[in-house]
Amino acid sequence: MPTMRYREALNQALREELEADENVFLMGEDIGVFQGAFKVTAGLLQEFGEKRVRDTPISENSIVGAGVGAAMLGLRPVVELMTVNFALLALDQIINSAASIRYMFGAQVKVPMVIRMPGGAGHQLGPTHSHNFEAMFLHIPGLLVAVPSTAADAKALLKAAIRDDNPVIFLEHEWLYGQRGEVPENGGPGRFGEAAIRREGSDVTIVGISRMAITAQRAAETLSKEHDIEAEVIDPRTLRPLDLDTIIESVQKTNRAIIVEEGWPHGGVGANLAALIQEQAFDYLDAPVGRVAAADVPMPYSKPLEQAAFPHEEHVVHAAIATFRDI
Amino acid sequence: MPTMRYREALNQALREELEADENVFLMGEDIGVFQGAFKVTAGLLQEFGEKRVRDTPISENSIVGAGVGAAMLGLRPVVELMTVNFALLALDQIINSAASIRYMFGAQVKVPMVIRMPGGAGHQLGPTHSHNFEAMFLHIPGLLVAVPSTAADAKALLKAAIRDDNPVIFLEHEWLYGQRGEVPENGGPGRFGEAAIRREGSDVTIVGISRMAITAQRAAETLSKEHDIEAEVIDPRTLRPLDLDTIIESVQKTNRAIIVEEGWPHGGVGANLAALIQEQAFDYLDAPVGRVAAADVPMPYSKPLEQAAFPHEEHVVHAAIATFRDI
Amino acid sequence: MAVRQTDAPHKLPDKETSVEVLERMLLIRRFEERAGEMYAKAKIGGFLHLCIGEEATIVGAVNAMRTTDYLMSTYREHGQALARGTPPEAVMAELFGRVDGVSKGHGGSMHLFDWERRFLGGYGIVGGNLPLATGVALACDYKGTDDAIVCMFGDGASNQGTFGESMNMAALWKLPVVFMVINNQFGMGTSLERHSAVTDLSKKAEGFGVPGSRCDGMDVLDVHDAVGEALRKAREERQPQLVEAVTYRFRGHSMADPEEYRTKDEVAEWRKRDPINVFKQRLIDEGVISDDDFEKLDERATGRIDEATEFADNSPFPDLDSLYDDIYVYGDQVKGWYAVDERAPEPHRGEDEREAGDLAHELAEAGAAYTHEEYEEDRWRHSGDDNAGGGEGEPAGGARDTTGGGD
Amino acid sequence: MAVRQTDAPHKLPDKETSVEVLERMLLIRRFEERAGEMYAKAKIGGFLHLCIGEEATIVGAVNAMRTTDYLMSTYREHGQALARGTPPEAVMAELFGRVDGVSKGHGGSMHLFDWERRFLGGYGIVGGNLPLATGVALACDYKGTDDAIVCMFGDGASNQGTFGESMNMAALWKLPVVFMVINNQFGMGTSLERHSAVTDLSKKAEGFGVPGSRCDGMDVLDVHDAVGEALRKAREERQPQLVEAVTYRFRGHSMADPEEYRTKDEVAEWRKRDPINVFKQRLIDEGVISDDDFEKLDERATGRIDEATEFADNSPFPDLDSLYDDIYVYGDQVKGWYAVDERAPEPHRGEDEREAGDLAHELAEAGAAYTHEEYEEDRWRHSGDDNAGGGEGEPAGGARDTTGGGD
Ligand SMILES: Cc1ncc(C[n+]2csc(CCOP(=O)(O)OP(=O)(O)O)c2C)c(N)n1
Ligand SMILES: Cc1ncc(C[n+]2csc(CCOP(=O)(O)OP(=O)(O)O)c2C)c(N)n1
Ligand SMILES: [Mg+2]
Ligand SMILES: [Mg+2]
Repeated sequence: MPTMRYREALNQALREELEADENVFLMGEDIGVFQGAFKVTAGLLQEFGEKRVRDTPISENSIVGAGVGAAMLGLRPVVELMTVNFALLALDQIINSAASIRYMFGAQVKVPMVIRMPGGAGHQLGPTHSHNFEAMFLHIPGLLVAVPSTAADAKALLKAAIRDDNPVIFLEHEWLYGQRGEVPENGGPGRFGEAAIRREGSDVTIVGISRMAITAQRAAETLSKEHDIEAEVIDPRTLRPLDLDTIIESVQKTNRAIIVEEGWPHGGVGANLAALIQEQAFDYLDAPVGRVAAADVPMPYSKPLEQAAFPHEEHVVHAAIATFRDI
Repeated sequence: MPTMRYREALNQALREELEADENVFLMGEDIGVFQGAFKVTAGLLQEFGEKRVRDTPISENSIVGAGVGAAMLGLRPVVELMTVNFALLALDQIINSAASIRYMFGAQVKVPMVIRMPGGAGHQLGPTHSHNFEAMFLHIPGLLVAVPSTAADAKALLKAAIRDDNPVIFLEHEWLYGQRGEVPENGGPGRFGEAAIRREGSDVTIVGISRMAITAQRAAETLSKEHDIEAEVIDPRTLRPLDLDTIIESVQKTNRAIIVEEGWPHGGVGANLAALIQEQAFDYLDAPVGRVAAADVPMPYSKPLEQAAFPHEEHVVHAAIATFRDI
Repeated sequence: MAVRQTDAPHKLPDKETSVEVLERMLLIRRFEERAGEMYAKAKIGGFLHLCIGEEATIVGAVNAMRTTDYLMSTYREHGQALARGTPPEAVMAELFGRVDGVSKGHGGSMHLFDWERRFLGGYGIVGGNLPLATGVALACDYKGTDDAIVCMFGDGASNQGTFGESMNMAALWKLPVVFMVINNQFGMGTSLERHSAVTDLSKKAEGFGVPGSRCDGMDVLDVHDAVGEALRKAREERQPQLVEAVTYRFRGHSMADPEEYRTKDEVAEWRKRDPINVFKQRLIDEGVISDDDFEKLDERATGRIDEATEFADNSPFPDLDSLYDDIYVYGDQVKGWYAVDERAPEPHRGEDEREAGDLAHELAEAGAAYTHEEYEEDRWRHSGDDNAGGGEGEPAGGARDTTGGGD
Repeated sequence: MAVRQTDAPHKLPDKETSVEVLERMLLIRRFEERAGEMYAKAKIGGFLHLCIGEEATIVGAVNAMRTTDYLMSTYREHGQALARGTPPEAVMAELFGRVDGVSKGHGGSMHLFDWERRFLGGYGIVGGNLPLATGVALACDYKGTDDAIVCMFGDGASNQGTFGESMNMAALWKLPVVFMVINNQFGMGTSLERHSAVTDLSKKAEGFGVPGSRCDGMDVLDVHDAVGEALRKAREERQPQLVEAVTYRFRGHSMADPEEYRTKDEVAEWRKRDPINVFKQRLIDEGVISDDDFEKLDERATGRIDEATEFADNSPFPDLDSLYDDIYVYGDQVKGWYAVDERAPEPHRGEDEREAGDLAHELAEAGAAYTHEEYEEDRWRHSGDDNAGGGEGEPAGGARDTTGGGD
């Protein structure tokens, strides 16, 4: 299988879908002439022209709204918000238009659009540019939410998102852009609602969200080598729909679980999964479901502070061990 | 003690704080000449004049931003967003300005402002006007979040919010506006982070958020009369800071807990509290922490559908009983 | 400031068209009046924003559109749907929250939608429809059609951020869209000069590359001309336009608005220019119809509304089991709605809740938002299924005078 | 389109002032150049937006302000802080993420703030500072002072919804604010005419009641005059103003922008109008200073930056225990930060994480956002604490040409 970067995989998915369906078009700030702030759209303007790859003014709420309007008429807009941080400006259109329109109008119309957004901490971008809003998006009925962590998933899920008839929030991780992975040639669309078991293990279940799926895998190796603990690592890949079955089956086997995410702890993805796991697998749990999340602070710029403020392998190891505390 | 409506209690708090500190001023759509969409600000323009009670254009993001700017200079703006639904338009200023500015600028400045917002389902306002965003707000470090459910708390906590030096999200419930309660005369400000035990009981802990604290109390009476179950009902009153101690102590006594909220279930307040309770009181729990929340749908307009989509007393009773299922 | 397009009165169209225009305005008027009554009877819930006084603006604009053009409006949009041809039955049923409503009862008064007639909603968020219309125009262009869209919004909405954003995008991309600001002098209780620094709203988008024009929103022919010309420019020259229609809403912002922000005299003054009366009088004066003809037209309109109301009343409420339908389009990713909450103990599900529904009926009505308590009490009194006074059903809030007389 | 205020050159101010102006511009230029170098050495993280080319705009405007006036800017704001008098030490230390930085290392390059000098930030969200400035102006007014605020933002920001919203509010309420759009011809890689339908930005707020004027952003005296007059009107006539300064950024949008969206010729053409060179030459031509004087001034500026850099380098990083400080003002409601997460098992707390920090240094740098990989690789090569190539430290993404030469 060819290997490529996560960024290239996304670029391929966009290219293939642009080729396959002329209703697909891209829209966003600096995705064309500038080739994308993170170069995910590199080359596409040259290849497909301005009609299909549209640079926009800096007007997030109207960009998303215009995407919704175009989708209502049957086009398939793939909107890029330069980073997830700017989604706050577009949240009204995301929730009150994209997510609601189909239901609100009695299913007379659908909104087949994708909103792609890079995010994630670790680049010293400071308090306004380091947000993780997974928890905010998974809260909203009417949306689908993808959080791919590998190049293969990035490509397959983006293709699926573009072909899907529902509005999809597609969360990319800035740090992952440069990571390489195997990507099947001529691969089709992936499937939402199917978690991946990244590593099998019998002692503790670790659910990692987006980049944290990778941190979790590394932690699992350390746990195995240094602590004789075999962790099962699950990457849910999509948060809406969520493949809870796979997570619950794992917990029924391991009797322990921790969730690792990069966002804030209060009301985070971890809280949601912890609530679900204790509901569905209460009798199987030998320890409270643990959570590893960002510090409950706006992300500081200074590097040591920033590093302390989001989870690393060590924290995952620590939290996994903590689930054995009482034994 | 005099009794008054929740709405009047809020009005009193505003009046008293306007009188006490001339840096306090109110700002919002139709709060002046129109007397407020829900009449909370009735009479205040007449009493304090246009400088202190300012009608604004319909520009939510800039209204909140202007409040933050004024607060940075030492004023104490109390901003009303006509309903919480429109907060989506202002979320950038709420998160990236109000919540972040103090930390981001190394504590050189503070943002002593209050953002008041009515919300809640049950008035057939349909998909765009029935949101509950408690979960969204409690997620954000830098904010304080109040959810008063009684007239007395409404008054005391609003006074506290206005005097506090931090940005406060103050969530009022539209249905509660007309409810009466006793309100101490000459009462001072309340305290954030202090839950109220609305009813003592030994069998199950029910935590109710905002209006649902009242629904929970009613459910508790039914549980007692018809099912011989004595529920302890807790109203956290503020979600940030959260008085987890009181909740945990209760659960340590009752060994069972359910959370009742009006918002969506996925990533809701209930998820957050369930995660915390199972973390802090794991060994005390005899059943999974239960959650009663809205249906996972945009709120439909049609009355029977709407009624089915948000929690009522019966659902709380049902969920409380469910925690005894395994016995 | 000039409001009308020309000083001379516009020439009347042919008799058939003239009568049609009058009928359409009458239908809207009678519909709105009936809706107000039904709201007082608690047949309709939520907010109800009537367009009485704005009929010429609506009908003039819609008549200038092609059937293949698209229309978007705000929460004050019953008239727009009716003008576009949506049967009053389907509109009234929606207001009643019934399954035969245009939006299946999911949307209510603020969220009408009729795909077949290219009426694309009904939006509750002030300013929220401008970006959507921009996107629709983009799609019209993308697909190579010569369809265009008319996007209507209020004077108050022109202060929302989406106004500048969408104008700029439309102008930059040369999209076939006519933005139409219905200047009815108020955003809720805030008068134009208290919410907008520039009160000639036709000029408000010039800085964003969208030229504007004004028309007399009380003159259906003036509106027709202005919107027709704007549509031509938008369609043929690919130059988006802003049309301001100067009009007035005769009723409150929504039901039970006490209207303390304006005088009865001001309302009476505007009512002299009632767009239906004025047009009717002209038709009579110019011998197109007789007084008698008018009475018959009016009766027909009322009859139509009677039918619509009966239809709505007989239409069933949506099945409770349908609560989770239509959120998602099922397909490869979503086979059925299987969000995780389905797996939780299911206290919030729709099953056995008819009862709860009835019980909580009171709750739902009691705090009725944006409304006025006196009115509320009134409403409870008039209500067929009166639950007022009973504990929770107590109407919300401290009573106040409704100087404006309800609405 | 006229850019300058007058055709004739503005009269020079007195010698002392002239030299001061030149010095201030030089200080900014040398600071920015050094910051660029320090970024390449990985002393600075995150994004770094240099203002080289815009010094006349900044210094001209700030010099027209009173010390009691307030200033707000964007993420491209080192120059503004320096112009306002913030010591370069404190600015550089902030860029280095050190505890002696103006914002204690919490904010970084995009979020400078100096309360004492009434420089109110530094904002990372495009268009986010306009509402804040409106509120500051409101407070100036509310308190009965005659302070005013200058709020700077870019041409790209004029498309953000807050632009129209804030203009309207400021005009409606007659607030003492000068909105200043620094038109450097691009929003990132999108040129003015590709992002704004109206390219004479001084006209963009007329529809919202804010009159505009233009000035030559390459001429420090022209900017000074324009902003001075705008401030007077805002302060005395309570008529908010929009001032457009037409300028150019000589460097990329942020570090390592490949600048494929413009030609080298275009940049070279604008560089001929380098605001520092032009002003220096005029001072020399008019005999105010000699070539030699200039060399000395330049050396002094460079010396000042040397000191600042050394200071920054010697300043410690914030203590890890301070992570949770300064989020809240402690008082009755918040005694200390005791959010619930403190009670959870504490894997995300700051204690023993120096190591983790170092280990993850690579992670942090590797995907550096908005930057270009070739450049990244370069940066790794130049970096003192080079971790490149080591597994996760691998620079992100597929390599591309950096035609613009990085910057
Ligand atoms: C974003 C937003 N803010 C506030 C409201 C509440 N609201 C509903 S209608 C209205 C007034 C709108 O006035 P205008 O745009 O002139 O339209 P009109 O009602 O006069 O038709 C307001 C403030 C809302 N629905 N959406
Ligand atoms: C709301 C928002 N959208 C997008 C960005 C990403 N971004 C940062 S700077 C920039 C360009 C801004 O251009 P302009 O306003 O002209 O200012 P300049 O950089 O030229 O000084 C963009 C798109 C952002 N920071 N905030
Ligand atoms: Mg209006
Ligand atoms: Mg620019």
